[in-house]
Amino acid sequence: MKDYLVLRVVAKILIAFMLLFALYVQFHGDFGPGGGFQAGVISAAAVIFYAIIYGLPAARAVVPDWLVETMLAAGVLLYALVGVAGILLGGNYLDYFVLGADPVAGQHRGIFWVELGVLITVAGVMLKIFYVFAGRGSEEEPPS
Amino acid sequence: MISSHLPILLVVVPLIAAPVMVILRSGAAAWVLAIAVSWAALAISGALFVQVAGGGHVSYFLGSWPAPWGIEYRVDVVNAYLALLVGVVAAVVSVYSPRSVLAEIEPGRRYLFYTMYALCLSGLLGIAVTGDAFNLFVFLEISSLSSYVLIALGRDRRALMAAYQYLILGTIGATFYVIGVGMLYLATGTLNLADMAARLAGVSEPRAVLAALAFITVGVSLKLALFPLHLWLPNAYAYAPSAVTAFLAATATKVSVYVLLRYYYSVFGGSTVFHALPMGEILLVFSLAAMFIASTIAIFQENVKRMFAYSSVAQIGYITLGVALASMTGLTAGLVHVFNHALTKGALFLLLGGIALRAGAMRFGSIGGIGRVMPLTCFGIVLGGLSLIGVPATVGFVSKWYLVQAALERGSPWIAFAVVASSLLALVYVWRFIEVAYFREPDARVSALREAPASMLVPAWALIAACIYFGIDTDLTLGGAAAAAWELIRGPQ
Amino acid sequence: MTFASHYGYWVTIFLAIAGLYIVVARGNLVKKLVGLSIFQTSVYLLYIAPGKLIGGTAPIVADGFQVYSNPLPHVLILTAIVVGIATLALGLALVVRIKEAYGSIEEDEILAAERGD
Amino acid sequence: MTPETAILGAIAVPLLGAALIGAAHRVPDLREAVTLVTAVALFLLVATLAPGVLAGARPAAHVAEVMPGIDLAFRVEPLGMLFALVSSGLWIVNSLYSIGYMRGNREAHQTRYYVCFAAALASTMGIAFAGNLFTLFLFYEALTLVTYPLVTHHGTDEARRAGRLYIGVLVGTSIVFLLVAIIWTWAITGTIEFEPGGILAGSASNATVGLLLALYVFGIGKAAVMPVHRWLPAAMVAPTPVSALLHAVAVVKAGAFAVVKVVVYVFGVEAISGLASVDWLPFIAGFTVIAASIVALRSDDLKRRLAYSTVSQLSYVVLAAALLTPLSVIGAALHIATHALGKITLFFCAGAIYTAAHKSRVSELDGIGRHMPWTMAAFTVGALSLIGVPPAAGFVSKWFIISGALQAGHYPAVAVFIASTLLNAAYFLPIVHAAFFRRGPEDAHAAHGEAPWPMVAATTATAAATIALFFVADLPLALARQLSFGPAG
Repeated sequence: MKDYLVLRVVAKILIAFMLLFALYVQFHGDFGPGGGFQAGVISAAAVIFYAIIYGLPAARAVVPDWLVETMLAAGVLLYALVGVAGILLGGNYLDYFVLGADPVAGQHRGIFWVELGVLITVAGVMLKIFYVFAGRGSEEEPPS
Repeated sequence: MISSHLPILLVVVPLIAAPVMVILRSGAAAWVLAIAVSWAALAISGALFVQVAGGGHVSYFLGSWPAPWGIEYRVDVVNAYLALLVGVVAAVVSVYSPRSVLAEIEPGRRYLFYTMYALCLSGLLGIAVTGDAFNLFVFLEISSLSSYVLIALGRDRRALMAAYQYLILGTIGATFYVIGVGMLYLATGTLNLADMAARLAGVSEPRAVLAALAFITVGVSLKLALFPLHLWLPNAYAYAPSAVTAFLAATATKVSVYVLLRYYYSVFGGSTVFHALPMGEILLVFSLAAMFIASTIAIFQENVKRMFAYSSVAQIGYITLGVALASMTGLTAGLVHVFNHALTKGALFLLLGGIALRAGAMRFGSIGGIGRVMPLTCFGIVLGGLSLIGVPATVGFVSKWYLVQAALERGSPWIAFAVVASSLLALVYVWRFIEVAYFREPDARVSALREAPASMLVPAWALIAACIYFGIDTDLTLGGAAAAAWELIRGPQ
Repeated sequence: MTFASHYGYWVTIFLAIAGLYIVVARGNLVKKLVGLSIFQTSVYLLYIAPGKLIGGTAPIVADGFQVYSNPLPHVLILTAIVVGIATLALGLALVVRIKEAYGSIEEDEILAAERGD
Repeated sequence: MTPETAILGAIAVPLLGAALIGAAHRVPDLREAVTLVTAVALFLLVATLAPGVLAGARPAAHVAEVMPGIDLAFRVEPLGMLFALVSSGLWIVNSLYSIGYMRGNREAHQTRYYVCFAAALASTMGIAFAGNLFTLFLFYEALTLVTYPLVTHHGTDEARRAGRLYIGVLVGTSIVFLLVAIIWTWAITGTIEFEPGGILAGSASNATVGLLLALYVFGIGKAAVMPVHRWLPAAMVAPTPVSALLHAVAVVKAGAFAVVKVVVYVFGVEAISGLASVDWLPFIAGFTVIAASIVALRSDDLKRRLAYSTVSQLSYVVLAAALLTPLSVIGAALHIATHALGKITLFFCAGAIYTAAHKSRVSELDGIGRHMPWTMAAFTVGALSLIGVPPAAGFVSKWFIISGALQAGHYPAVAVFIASTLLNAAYFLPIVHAAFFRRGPEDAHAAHGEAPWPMVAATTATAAATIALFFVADLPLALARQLSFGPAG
């Protein structure tokens, strides 16, 4: 679809807003509907959208495979380490109360990092699935 | 300080290792990590076992949310016994794995193999320690999904189909389980197993509870491969990479047995399960069918690994038979056989991995006379086979003794005779291997083979030695099983 | 306790049986996965439906509301959905690999090919 | 040396010997020297225990508690002492004979052979000294497994089939019947220790006692009571010293020993005598005695004839024990020893004939006595002992058994003994007659003389011992008497 000028221009504009919306959903998750899951899917959708318009190689240049794989591991790791931080600060695993000076602030802080981990992993997983399925079969074709 | 966090560390250590392996992207580094977490799991589970061996339990509240609102990890001697078993097997398999992985997994995927192994380990240990019904489902799926991947990594293309079939049946099993949990949740309003047990006593509408019992039984039976729900097992074991077969055969079905026991005794209470419904009789019939039919099928297999896979189905029958006898002795027999069979079958599949590495093929027709060229491997298989038969001074004998005793105490000598008669079928298929390995003249291809490498032989023989040691000194295995059986029999506190 | 007041359960049962039937009856590996997904969906409904109280609101404490829906099933099912997606993705990935290895995704053709192995 | 060390040593020494034999596999001379040294050491070790046991001591050794209440433990009592002495003593001559036979016939896998042989002796010592049913069962199974490679030594299809029968019948019966019987005993009485006077007395119903006795007798497949005797003739494919091991030194003797031990120490002779539910056993055993003798009479193959003779003679022991009188139990214990000496002599002769003349059929033996006088003289002694003619040892045990039968007034048993004696004579004496008094075909034996000297020496030694035991039966008799009358008797 590289040849459709309208799509290409609109895509570039839209992708910025999609990512912005993903961040909104992410950070608003504390107060309303939203959170890492949704934000992760939306941000992955932005990249997938880019791949559909500009082609998989272009998307792979922007978000390379190693980054995707690192993302899906790093998010889990971040989540798990927040739990470990709870232990190190004298609470139980995944204990957010001890993360801040007062328990409410601790809860906010804990959920923020956990949701960030979720965002990274979900985005990574979505991209990984897309890359793997979309890239299947085309690898054998000679580069045009 | 660290000792109070043992239940969660047991799960989290391998769970953290998995993403680290992905980030490192190196097979060798992943292996080192895999060894580290496996031995850490062994150490932690051992420490937990020591903590609870005398009775009582350790509770751990995730996020400091007290039960029943938060997720509780609740470890008593039953959980600790299972966790210890998983730890032992993981420690051995992790040492064993590099040669098998080197030969069977392509270089770019090796770190992913260990990632999946760490996730599977984490899931299995999670099942063993969690005290929350839904959390248990999540861990069940973590271990299942990773084991589907591990099986699909096998070299043979049939491994793919085996993994697919396991995925379908495993998911159906897990979904049945979760339906059962949903019904229990509707009836009791809690997901904490201990809390659920307490509230079930006051439930006025038993039909939903009995339906839940049925769903959970079927779902878990699928995962533990109770005959005739075993259809996924033979192919999955036969075509998975060697290290995976050994690991799964020794742990996955055993952990599912634990889930069944936990629900039967700790949640529903033995009286509901064995008196309101004829669960004992149903299990008895399927166990006996497993012992005889699966053993008979094993005799006619052409693939050695598949033969021992069918033998696993039969041996699971012994375990569930112990459960079905529903007495202190029977339960002890079932639990001790969980441990004993894990040691035996783990050792056997590890040794078969050596043959797979050297000979490539696992068909009887292509390994004739292999006993002459791989003496240590084959002698190990013979000893493991003797344990399957139940020859004294092996662990298999201890299980058999208690099973027979439980059957006699129940006043059913015919069950006792069924137990010993079915071990004759084991004699037949083990002897089939012996005759092929020792009495056939090795052909040119077999003669050219060498003994398996020490890195595979040492862990496998460590398990074989354990098979014999724990056949003579049963303090740990039988003591643990008896304590666990007592904990289960006396029911929810 | 009328038939209609339990319609949520009836839908659940219908979905469960339909899904299981597809898994058993269809030979196409992708269709089996579709059936599996439908089967899993029935469980989502089993959990969610009883959590809704007629007249209840979202469980946010505020003035003027006394009746809240139970939020816990939603959380559980969110997890179950993720598990379901993971299963589906893994299943489809296996089907792709099976297609590459056997040249088919029909169960009977694959089993015939396996017999030749 | 304390008795405890001697007991454990009796098991450890052959095992250590097996390890050394395996280590010396490149040097045949050293390997066989180790075998002989081990055999002599074992015999001396066992002999140190004898005076104490004769004086009424019951040395014991405890190794481990395998399961709660179930120990791996040893306890030497007179019957086990007698069995251990016979086995370890015959191992010396059998080793000597083996060296001649294995070299003379250029057998393959000789190291494996000697290793398994030593391991078999370790298992036999374990059986002899077992302090409880579990220990007995453990070593009983071990003996089956370590003798399997010996039975299938040649690795041929025939050997494999014989091995299947051997392992199938022995492991099958022991697991299905014996193991259940042991656990049943444990479930009823809460103990599996061997106690003088029996442990089942008073705690099991008569029907249960009868059922248990059947489980024990048929579970101990090594005693070869019909119909579980088929493994024994099949195992004849093995080299002759292995047959000697099976028939005289260890395997079937372990079976007969176990039956007597179970009858005396688990059931208790007095506790079950006169019980209606156990009086079927003499008839089963008597039938085996007669039927096996008839089969032996009809066999042309010499080793097969000897094998069925063993089946018959083993049931003598079972029958004697089943008569449940003090004299017959003494006879049973003695018969284990006397039959061992007689039968090993006969097998040595069969092996010597095979090695020197390559003959294995009775009909081919005409005139062989002139070429192999020592061998055939020994054969005559062995045959006389089995028939029960003085001055051979077999007479002593038969005397006690028949006295016991008369004491019990069990006339069918007396009839069985008379008939079987006639049958024994009928299948042995023609061989002796043919060997010495019939003239063989021309130059049939011209090409050979006697067998290699170690074989002749071993054969002569056992034949001499068979005679000697008739005159100096004090030691075995004293041990056997303790079985019935206690240390004071």
